[in-house]
Amino acid sequence: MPTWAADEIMSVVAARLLRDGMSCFVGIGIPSTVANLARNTHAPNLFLIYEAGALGAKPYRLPLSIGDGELAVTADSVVSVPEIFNYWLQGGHIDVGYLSAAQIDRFGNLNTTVIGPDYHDPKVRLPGAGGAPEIAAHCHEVTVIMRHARRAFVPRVDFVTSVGLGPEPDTRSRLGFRGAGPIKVITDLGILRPDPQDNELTLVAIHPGVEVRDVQDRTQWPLRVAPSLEVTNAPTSEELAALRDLKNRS
Amino acid sequence: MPTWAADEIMSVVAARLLRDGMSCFVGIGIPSTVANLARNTHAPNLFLIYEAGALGAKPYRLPLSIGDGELAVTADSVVSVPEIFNYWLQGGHIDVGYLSAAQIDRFGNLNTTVIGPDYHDPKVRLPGAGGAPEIAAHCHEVTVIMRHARRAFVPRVDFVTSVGLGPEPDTRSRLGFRGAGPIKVITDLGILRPDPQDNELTLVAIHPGVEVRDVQDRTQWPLRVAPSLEVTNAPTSEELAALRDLKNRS
Amino acid sequence: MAEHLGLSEAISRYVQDGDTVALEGFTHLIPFAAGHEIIRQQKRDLTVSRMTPDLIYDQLIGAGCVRKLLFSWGGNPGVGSLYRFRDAVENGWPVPLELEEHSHAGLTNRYVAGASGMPFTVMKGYLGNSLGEIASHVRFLDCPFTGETVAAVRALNPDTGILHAQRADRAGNVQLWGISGVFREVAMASGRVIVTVEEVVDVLDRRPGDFVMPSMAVTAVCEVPQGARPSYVQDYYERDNDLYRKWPEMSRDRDTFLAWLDESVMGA
Amino acid sequence: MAEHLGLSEAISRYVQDGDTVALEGFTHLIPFAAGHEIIRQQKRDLTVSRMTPDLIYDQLIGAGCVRKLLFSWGGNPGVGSLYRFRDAVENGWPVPLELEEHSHAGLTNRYVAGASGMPFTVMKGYLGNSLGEIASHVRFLDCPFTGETVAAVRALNPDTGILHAQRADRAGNVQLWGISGVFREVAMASGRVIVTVEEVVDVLDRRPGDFVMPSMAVTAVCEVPQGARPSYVQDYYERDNDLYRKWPEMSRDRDTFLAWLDESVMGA
Repeated sequence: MPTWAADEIMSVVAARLLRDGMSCFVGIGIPSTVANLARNTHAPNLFLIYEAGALGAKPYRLPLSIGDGELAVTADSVVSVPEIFNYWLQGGHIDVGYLSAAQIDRFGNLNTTVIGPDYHDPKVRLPGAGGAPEIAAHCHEVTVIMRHARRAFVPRVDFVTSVGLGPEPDTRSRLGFRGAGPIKVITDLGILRPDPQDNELTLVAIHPGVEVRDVQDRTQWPLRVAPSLEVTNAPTSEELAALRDLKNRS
Repeated sequence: MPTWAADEIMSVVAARLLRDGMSCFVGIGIPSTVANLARNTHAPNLFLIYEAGALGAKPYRLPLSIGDGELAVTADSVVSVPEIFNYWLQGGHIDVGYLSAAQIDRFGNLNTTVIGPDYHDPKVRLPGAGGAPEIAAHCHEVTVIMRHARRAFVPRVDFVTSVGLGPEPDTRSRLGFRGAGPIKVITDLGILRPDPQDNELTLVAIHPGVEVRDVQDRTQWPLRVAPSLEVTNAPTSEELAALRDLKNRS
Repeated sequence: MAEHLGLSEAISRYVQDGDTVALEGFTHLIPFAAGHEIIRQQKRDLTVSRMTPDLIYDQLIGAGCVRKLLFSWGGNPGVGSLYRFRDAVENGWPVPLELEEHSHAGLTNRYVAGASGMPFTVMKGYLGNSLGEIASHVRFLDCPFTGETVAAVRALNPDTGILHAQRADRAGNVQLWGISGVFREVAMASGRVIVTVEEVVDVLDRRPGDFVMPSMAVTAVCEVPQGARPSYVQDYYERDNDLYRKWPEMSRDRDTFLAWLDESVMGA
Repeated sequence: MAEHLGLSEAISRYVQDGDTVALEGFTHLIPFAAGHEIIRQQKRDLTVSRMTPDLIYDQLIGAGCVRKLLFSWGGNPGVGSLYRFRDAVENGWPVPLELEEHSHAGLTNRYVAGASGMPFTVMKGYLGNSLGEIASHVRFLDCPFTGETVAAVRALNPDTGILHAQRADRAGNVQLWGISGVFREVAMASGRVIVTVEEVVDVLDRRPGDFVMPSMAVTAVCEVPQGARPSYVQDYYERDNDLYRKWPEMSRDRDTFLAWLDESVMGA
């Protein structure tokens, strides 16, 4: 049985969830890895949109930054940033968006802005919002991919950069949001999904070799666990080979 | 001494008023003739913008319609219609706009929509607004070019398609309009300009061979005449030759 | 993802009686063939929007397909009136025509708002003029920062947008160049998008000033060579200015128009 | 009409202490040389706006040129933090840094509003999140047609926009291709526009996917080969990813940074 790194299982599990022909709003790092892994395996017609302006990018190597030349050169079309955000994202043309964060809370709210209670005197200044708030609002659904660390899984984020799922079941529709929000959270330990009753993130799957208590240990709130907890299929040799090949090129 | 047609003297007189390097928002018909006549004579660096999207068009022959291929092929750049109207026109980048109308009133309001008192049951249905209202609002100044006909020069237009100058001196600034509006009205009989006191259009020049009473006869309101009424310089042979050459190409 | 369809099939599937349909193209790339197919299929009660109605809408109106027209300039450019349009407005023939009238900037921005997924957008316009008084698609509001009054224009999201372009590839990516007008906005704002193209090719070799609309944003691609005549397609054919100049005499009289319609559209 | 100027002359003439300046370029075409010239001329109290501050603003901030930063994502993409930015925010070194924080869509639309000559524009955003609570450049208003609450974002019109492009001609028309970001919006929104280019040529032969910004909308063109390094210029040079990856160790420590600044910018 092959072994894998934390980032590898997150990438493989997330890639599996993509269906061919979907449109994905792709950020740099793991999201870009996930989308291109899927494109190189079971979903060759995935339509990748990078916020710098590339529509239908087909990078051979993974870009280091969101506006890499590789993206422009391989895209079906390169458009302006206003067109990306207003027509493509806000206009409702994106199926799946990817987000990560320094903090996520039990309702899937995401913080990429500051750590600490005082915005004006932060303990840590993070990069900020970027495209995240609108990705969270407008994509038909959002997949969050992040390492499962205790400092990151907090009961309540210090700053809501991107609105998640709750706390009320109608929070998003009341705000006029088009998309379903972060309905999949994929970590290196397992998968969380919102409870249909109250939108609280609930552990629905653990990766092979992971125990529920490992997940609880790295989650600051008392974690809800689905009665039908599943175990993810281990990454296959083929999946890992495709992923490592992609990484090696880049 | 050469003779000329009504359209010819209007075109020649209007072309003379353009300074090299100006940006002009150009419509089809006489405005296009005027701007290209100036470009072919004393103002080679005139920057012509056609609403269909051509920036810096340099047509050899005059276009029949606003989106002629000739305009796109000779332009510095072709952009979308929203970009023309929002960035270039509303954004304040145009020096001179040209307008014409079925009716003009003593304050330079223009009607290109309907003739008759009832919009919903018009005597004559005209083409409508097109780019005119925003040209009238946003260009630094507007030149109106139209035949001087009694049915066209009315005390009050049936429908204000494009706002002119009055009736109050601060009408335009109160509406937040950037430009000075139609401060030159060039007809086949002479030139009218707003009175600085109250913005009423006033005859400031007549073309050679025209009498003031000819102008009054073709104006439905009691026409104000400037004390220093001038007589336009007759079109020169060179001007007429350049104009006819341009027309013959087209 | 776009599907390649015959024009008749695309119109039959994606244009229903009562729909709001935008056939755009600013002088360039006007989808005449698709308009004629709508006439042949005798669609009725359409709300049609177009900045410059042009001959294509004069024909749709004269053929009785249209209940309501959204437009900003309704003439035959450089020539004069559209007589079928005027006859419908002035005399209600063949059916009464409701008008929703705009400035170019106003209708453009309604498409922009629609493409942007917004219920409205803002512009400077309609202030002080009579259009602003009659237009139900315009409201005035004050800038929350400066207090300045601006116009809010309501988003327009056609049920079906119909556009013409030079080329498409097998995957349904559409390529156009030259004057693009509101192509992108209509494509992004419409529920369904039909694009007729001059030709379908294996590879869209890129050209200066071109734009590729990804297949993702297109519903149906129909290969219709000459599909924009008598308007023009840059690098394919010129505008048939003679026909535009002759259109008044072909259309001023109802019977002459109907004879033309029978012969040139219904019989085609 | 654009004037051809040396970079030093252009910055000296068009960037004054206290101005609001936007140096844009989305990963591609970042005007580093112009930023370094601002540092060399020791401009102070600038308000600088940029969607992705990147190394260029980390350097301007560390050099003490900046009083206030308008931005939407302040990191070293794919690498990590911008330490000069963090040091200024967390410790006020070398001078306190005021932040005006946006989402990408929010800052983009402020440029769009500025380019459009509007005092504001509307978007869906800032609703329900903490950014909307702290942002003085955002207000909420209700759609006059549907009642839906949307965000109004205030127009941004920089005193000077500074951009980089591939080429210009003698008349000052600027040509660029590849990722264009907010190039057009900043050019149209700014009071003055400086464009540094890789080369000045006699004729801008057009290329697929290119855009020409007419000279009419540009104030000064400066020929600065390599002017976007260590970012990239499509078809001229690649991004210096190694330098981006090394930037944390070059900048995390104040003295190391100051030594680099002295040697690589001030001494250049």
